[in-house]
Amino acid sequence: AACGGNNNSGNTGNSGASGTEGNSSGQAEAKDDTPKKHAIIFKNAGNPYGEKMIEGFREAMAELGHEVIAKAPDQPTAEAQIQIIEELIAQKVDSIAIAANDSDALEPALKKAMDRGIKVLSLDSAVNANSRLVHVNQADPERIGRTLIQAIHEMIGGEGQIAILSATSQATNQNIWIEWMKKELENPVYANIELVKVAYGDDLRDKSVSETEGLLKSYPDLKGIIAPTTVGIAAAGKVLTDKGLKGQVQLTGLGLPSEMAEYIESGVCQWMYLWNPIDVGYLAAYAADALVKGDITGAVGETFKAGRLGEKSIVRDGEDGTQIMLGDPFRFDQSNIAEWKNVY
Amino acid sequence: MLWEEREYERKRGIGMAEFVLELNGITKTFPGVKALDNVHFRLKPGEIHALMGENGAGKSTFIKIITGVYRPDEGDMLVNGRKVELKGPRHAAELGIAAIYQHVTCYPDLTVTENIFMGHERVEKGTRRLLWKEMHEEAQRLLDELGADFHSRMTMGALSVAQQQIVEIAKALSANAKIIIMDEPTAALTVRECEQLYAITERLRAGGASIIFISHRFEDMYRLADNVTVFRDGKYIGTWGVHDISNKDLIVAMVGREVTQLFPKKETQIGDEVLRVEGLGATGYFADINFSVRRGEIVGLTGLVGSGRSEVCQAIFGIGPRDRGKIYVEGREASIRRPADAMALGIGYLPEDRQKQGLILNWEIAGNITLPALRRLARMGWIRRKAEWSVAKMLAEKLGVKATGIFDLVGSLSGGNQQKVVVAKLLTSELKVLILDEPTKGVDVGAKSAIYEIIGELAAQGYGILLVSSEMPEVIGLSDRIVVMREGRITAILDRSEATQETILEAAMDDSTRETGASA
Amino acid sequence: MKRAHQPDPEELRNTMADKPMAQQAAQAVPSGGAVRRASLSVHIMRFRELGLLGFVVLLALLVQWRNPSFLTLENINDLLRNAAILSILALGMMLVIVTRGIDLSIGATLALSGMITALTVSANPGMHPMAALLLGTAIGLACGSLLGWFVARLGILPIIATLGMMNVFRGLTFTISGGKWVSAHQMPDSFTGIATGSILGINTLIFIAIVAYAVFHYFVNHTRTGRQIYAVGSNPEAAVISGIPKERLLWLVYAIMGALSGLCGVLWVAKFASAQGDTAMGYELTVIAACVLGGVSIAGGVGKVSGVLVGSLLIGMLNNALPLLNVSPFWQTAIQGGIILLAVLANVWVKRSVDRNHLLRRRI
Amino acid sequence: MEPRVLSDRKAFDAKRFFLQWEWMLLLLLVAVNVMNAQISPYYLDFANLRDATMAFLDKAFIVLPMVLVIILADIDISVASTVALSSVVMADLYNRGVPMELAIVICLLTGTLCGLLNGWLIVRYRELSAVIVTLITMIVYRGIAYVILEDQAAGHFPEWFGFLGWGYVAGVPFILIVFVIFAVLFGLLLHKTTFGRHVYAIGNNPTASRFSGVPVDRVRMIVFTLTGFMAAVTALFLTSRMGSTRPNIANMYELEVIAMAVLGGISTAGGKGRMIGAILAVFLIGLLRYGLGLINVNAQTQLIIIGSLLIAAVAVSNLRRNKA
Ligand SMILES: Nc1ncnc2c1ncn2[C@@H]1O[C@H](COP(=O)(O)OP(=O)(O)OP(=O)(O)O)[C@@H](O)[C@H]1O
Ligand SMILES: Nc1ncnc2c1ncn2[C@@H]1O[C@H](COP(=O)(O)OP(=O)(O)OP(=O)(O)O)[C@@H](O)[C@H]1O
Ligand SMILES: [Mg+2]
Ligand SMILES: [Mg+2]
Repeated sequence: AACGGNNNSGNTGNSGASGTEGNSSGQAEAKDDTPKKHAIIFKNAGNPYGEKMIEGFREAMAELGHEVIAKAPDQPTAEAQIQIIEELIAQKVDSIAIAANDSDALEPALKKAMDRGIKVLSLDSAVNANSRLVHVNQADPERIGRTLIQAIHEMIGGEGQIAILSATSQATNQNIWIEWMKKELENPVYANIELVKVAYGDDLRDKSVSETEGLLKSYPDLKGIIAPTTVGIAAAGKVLTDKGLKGQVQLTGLGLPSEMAEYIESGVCQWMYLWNPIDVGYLAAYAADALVKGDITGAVGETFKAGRLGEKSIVRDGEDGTQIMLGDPFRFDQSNIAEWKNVY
Repeated sequence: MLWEEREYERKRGIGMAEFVLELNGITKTFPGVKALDNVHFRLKPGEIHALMGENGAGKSTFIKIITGVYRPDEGDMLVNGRKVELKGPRHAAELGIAAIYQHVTCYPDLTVTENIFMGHERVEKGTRRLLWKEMHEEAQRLLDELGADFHSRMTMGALSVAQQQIVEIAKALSANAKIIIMDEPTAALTVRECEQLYAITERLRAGGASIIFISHRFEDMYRLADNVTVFRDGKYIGTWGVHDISNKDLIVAMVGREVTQLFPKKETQIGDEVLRVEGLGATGYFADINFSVRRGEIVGLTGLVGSGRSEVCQAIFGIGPRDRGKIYVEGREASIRRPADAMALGIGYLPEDRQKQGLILNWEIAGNITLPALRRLARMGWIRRKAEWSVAKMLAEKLGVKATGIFDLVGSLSGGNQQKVVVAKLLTSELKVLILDEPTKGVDVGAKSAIYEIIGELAAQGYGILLVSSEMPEVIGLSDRIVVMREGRITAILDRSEATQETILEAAMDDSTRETGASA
Repeated sequence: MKRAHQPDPEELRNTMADKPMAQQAAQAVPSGGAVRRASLSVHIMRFRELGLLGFVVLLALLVQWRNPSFLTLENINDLLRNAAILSILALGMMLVIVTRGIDLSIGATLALSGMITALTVSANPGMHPMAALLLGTAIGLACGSLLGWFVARLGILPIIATLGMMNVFRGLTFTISGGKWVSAHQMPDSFTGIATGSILGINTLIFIAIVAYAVFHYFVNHTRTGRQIYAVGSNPEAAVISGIPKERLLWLVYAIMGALSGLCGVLWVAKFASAQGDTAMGYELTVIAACVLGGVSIAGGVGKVSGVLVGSLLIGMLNNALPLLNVSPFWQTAIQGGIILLAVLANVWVKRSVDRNHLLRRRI
Repeated sequence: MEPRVLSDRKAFDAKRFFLQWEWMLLLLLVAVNVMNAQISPYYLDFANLRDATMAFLDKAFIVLPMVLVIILADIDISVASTVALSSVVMADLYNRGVPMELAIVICLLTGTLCGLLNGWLIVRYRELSAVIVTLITMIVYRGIAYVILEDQAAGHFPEWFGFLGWGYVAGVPFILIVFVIFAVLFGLLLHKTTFGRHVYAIGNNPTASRFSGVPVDRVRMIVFTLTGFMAAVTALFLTSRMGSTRPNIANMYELEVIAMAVLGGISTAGGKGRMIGAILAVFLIGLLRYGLGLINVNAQTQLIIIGSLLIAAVAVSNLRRNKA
């Protein structure tokens, strides 16, 4: 009788003992070039951002000549992803790349997969260090957090009230970014900027709209909104447009170019950031291939070739995890939005 | 096409036909039952025609064929001499046929007006907008004409059964029906209301309608009908002038044998008091109720509908509201908060509405009979099927339930047989007091006498019996003592010797009602 | 007497223990006082919505006290704009529930119609907004008719039919969109203008809701078909016996619900300037909650347009007020649930005390 | 009256026997298995099949009492929230230093209490129906879960806790064994005891049941309490499978649970249906999903297939009944 979870530490978040070494056991690591089966799991179906990521994954795998299984549950829950992981284990895939709906809840399932010799990595939205070999990070959370504060600082002229419109109250990525934003705000440069509230739109259109309207009403002097979530920023852009607040309340954050093109072109949102999801998927595919081939094991310092992205190296992620960085977030503004809005 | 039919009739002249309604060779089978077998029926213009027969004889089924609810397997139907093939209830309504069904079919959430006009609403020409004001007024006029004491804007569900019946009649009137069918309209009515109904029926006839009247009460037939047709077991037995056939022969025709004595009052030993209530009251329902029942005694409880008899009984049984007073069982004060308490103390209650309160219609006979006694038929919560079935079989046979076996669905039984099943439920427990609320409502002569016989026998066995009934002869014939209620209070307790129709009615009616209704 | 054959929790109510109060009113007065009685019972019936309305007002004052920007014209406009879609859907749901049904598929229908319309509009930017509205409504109507056919003709229980079709419609939405969203820049201004423009000085969404309420009020109270829908819900067996076309009416009810969902799909997409596969997921429960708050009885036969309006407003208000009150986001759900529970219970308490008063007034 | 002899033999009605809904389900189940085995080479792998049951059995625990609830002609849509609340309470207590054993007991108690509260509200406020009450408590329970854990996840349970969701006993998944035990218990409770008979009676005609001395209120309270308890059992297994918990756990489970019960032939009109049907439906949907997953049918197509199956199955059964 086996059982999952050899988790013995008591703190939350990225903790636990070494998750990498013990798991890359057994499996023959002969560097054969026979086609392999690589799986990618996104958070939920029907999400264009995810579709782009999968597209990038497929593109890279086509270059490498492997088979791709792309999956996504109908709802963005960890429960559904566990079921999908079970299905993939049964199909004896060689690797699983997952954009997680919950950083901890997939641990037993992913460990089971790793016990069966499947290489597990996360991308976009990480699982904890115990349940993966490596994480493919679209951008450095610290850079995202700090950049967004810098951006709003510039937009509002260095002074005034700002608010954050996030996704759900437990969205891992957003929470980390918000932490970094708060850290950045501690810098005396921002003495005149006051973060008045973090609102949660739950990544629902209607809720995000109500929350934005609530912010505008509760803080009539509000100067800027940071929405580090694609649904939230689009909803906020819509509200600001409808209320004719362009120029009075600034907006930035992370958004899809296609969704935000309207507002960037109109100036409601002067600029915003995002990385290229296609590249995230692309990079994850090369990382998966390297893991399966045994070129890398997920330890800090290892390097591998990632197709058109060139040489990539594995770096530390927090206390005990490792990650591969894609690069800095990309800035979208009026100068370049037109060419990107039809891409993703 | 309908218009053409009507037009044709108009040219021929309505009433030219000898019969407004004629049915020949009607056969209707339900899965497992031949409800009607080659029956005939003829209705003359302006006639009141009684249709009689035992429970399950097929009367209601026959009615539903006339009104297009069911389609006959075989047979013809002629309206005003013209053969028609009914396409559905609406078609029948368009031909001027209206029915008041045995089990009142109303819309409890809608107003009285809507109930009356449902299906033939008054609408504005062109806009098709409903003419509420007009309908309310018309409804109120009809209700006033029928002597109703409620308003047309009230919600139907708030009315008593008798009041709902009046609404049904108003509905038939408002549709201007030429053929009106009433399926046991008097079953839920008291003497006064029956009188009213007779008057209404006569008026309908005077207005040119022909009426089919189904009832188990001979009095109804003698008071109203010109002719009587008898069905038995789905077969046509015959049609007679009401005065051309003796009561005895009629009963033979219906039952197939002679029913000897209607009220077999056995001499019983009346013993100690088993049930006594003192100062029983429920705010808004009844007050100051004091009476007692002794072993072997039958105490009649009567009064007009709505006088609160059922409420009193249900309060004793622990299912209705009660906020004052004490109940004693065999001299000891009893605390009864739910039916199970009452049953444990030996009090059983036969509810007045067997379909709603008494039975689970899509269950088998056996399951229904044993439901109140399941605990005792089970070992540590585990049902013992064999024991259960043998009890059910024993009781069903003892009461003469007419069915093929104890696994027949109760819903497929006729009213009288359903009632026997409800009685059987009472006998599964060891009881001392039986409260029977209208035990013979809607039950045919044969079954009625069977139930009377059962009641007499139970009294002889030492049960104390509280018999709620609106039928005078029944109360007088069976009871040792009679308690009369009026508007939530007891107005008289009469001994067998002093009880007559007159004394009871006097106690049951207040001054205003006596004037209109005391002719009975 | 109500539905003798139909097992129904509601039926427990009809036992002697607690009779409808109007009945007690009826018995309270000796014959002759008919008119007086009627007006009394009519008043009691009205009381329901009044009680709820009182609750809404109280809550509004409370919120206003905490945050003065609540009762500003702008906020009220926002509130109504956000509640408009909910309130339109609640109308359709009311009819469905009145016939003893339920429709769990409306969120999916809304998403499907919104997606198809958005795709069409983005392909033909010149399309007139009216045409877009019609297209969405037509798609919803088709979905609703299919459902109605399942329920009315095949006799599939509404909860199953709509649960099944919820999955199907949602799956279709994903399939048709190919996993993509339709975003603001793909929509012409004329289209998003549906939600931002105004007619007669009233925001279009609010205007459409007002029209829907007016039409429904008329339909439900002043047409034969409207009343027959209530008859079918009140007693289906009786409806069949008296020749009311039950099947056709059931079908109609689901078709109306579908059409409204389709309409709301367009409104939704125009309002948020985005069409996604998971649009309005789980929204059906909010709509049902609005109906329930508004006094629509799950047992069928009972439900009023005014009640549904107040119910939707209450929910709309909660959604609008909680962000304004600076309530911790983690407390919002619990508070929302608690207030709904309180509203529903308060309703019961009021009704019970009215009943008790009636009993006390009866002459015995 | 002439004495009458009533048969006390149940005539074997072949037509009725074979028209039972459960046969249809069994047939479908077989069909699904054959189909799955045909199209996926991985399906007929014992270890895979065994593990597949682990993936869908967690919610099946709630289907069992939900059958009773639906037979009562009620419904409980608060179950998923009850799962979340009990799971969150357990995890939070554990992370605050309460021993796991005690936390588990409190988890079960929490669920039971939620169910009890539902039952109490439903019985006490008869004017409200079960739909209304549980619709509201659904929001409230989930809300309390958010209040407790806010945006945190709680977990890091002792190692043995993972056994519940992932362990095997003699090669059989532990969760399957527990499910079978509960299924048998519930089957017996419903079909063999007075309690079960009372449930059917109330579902068919609550008024007549009351008049027959059936403790209607008590039965309803017990059934809702049982539902709460089983939701807590689900919480245990689900939490074990996830290794941690969050307030949004078990999202939308209520609809899946109801769908399974209903596909199992439990009529939402009350009074009808059997435990075995619901159990077959659990496996039918579970294995169908699993099979579709194995051949990598995407989520949207799965939705369409499952939705159509639900409707088609019920439509066919309706047509057959009408013909019979
Ligand atoms: N829908 C039905 N399905 C099966 N059997 C039925 C149905 N309706 C009536 N029956 C059967 O048809 C027969 C005739 O019933 P019907 O109701 O017409 O009798 P009735 O003369 O009206 O009796 P009562 O005086 O009790 O009202 C009975 O045996 C009854 O069981
Ligand atoms: N099935 C019912 N539905 C609605 N109201 C009813 C019903 N039965 C009785 N009532 C009402 O309850 C009141 C008390 O009636 P109750 O039944 O106790 O009188 P009763 O003297 O027993 O008459 P009956 O013998 O007809 O039952 C009546 O005024 C009547 O309006
Ligand atoms: Mg009859
Ligand atoms: Mg009575």
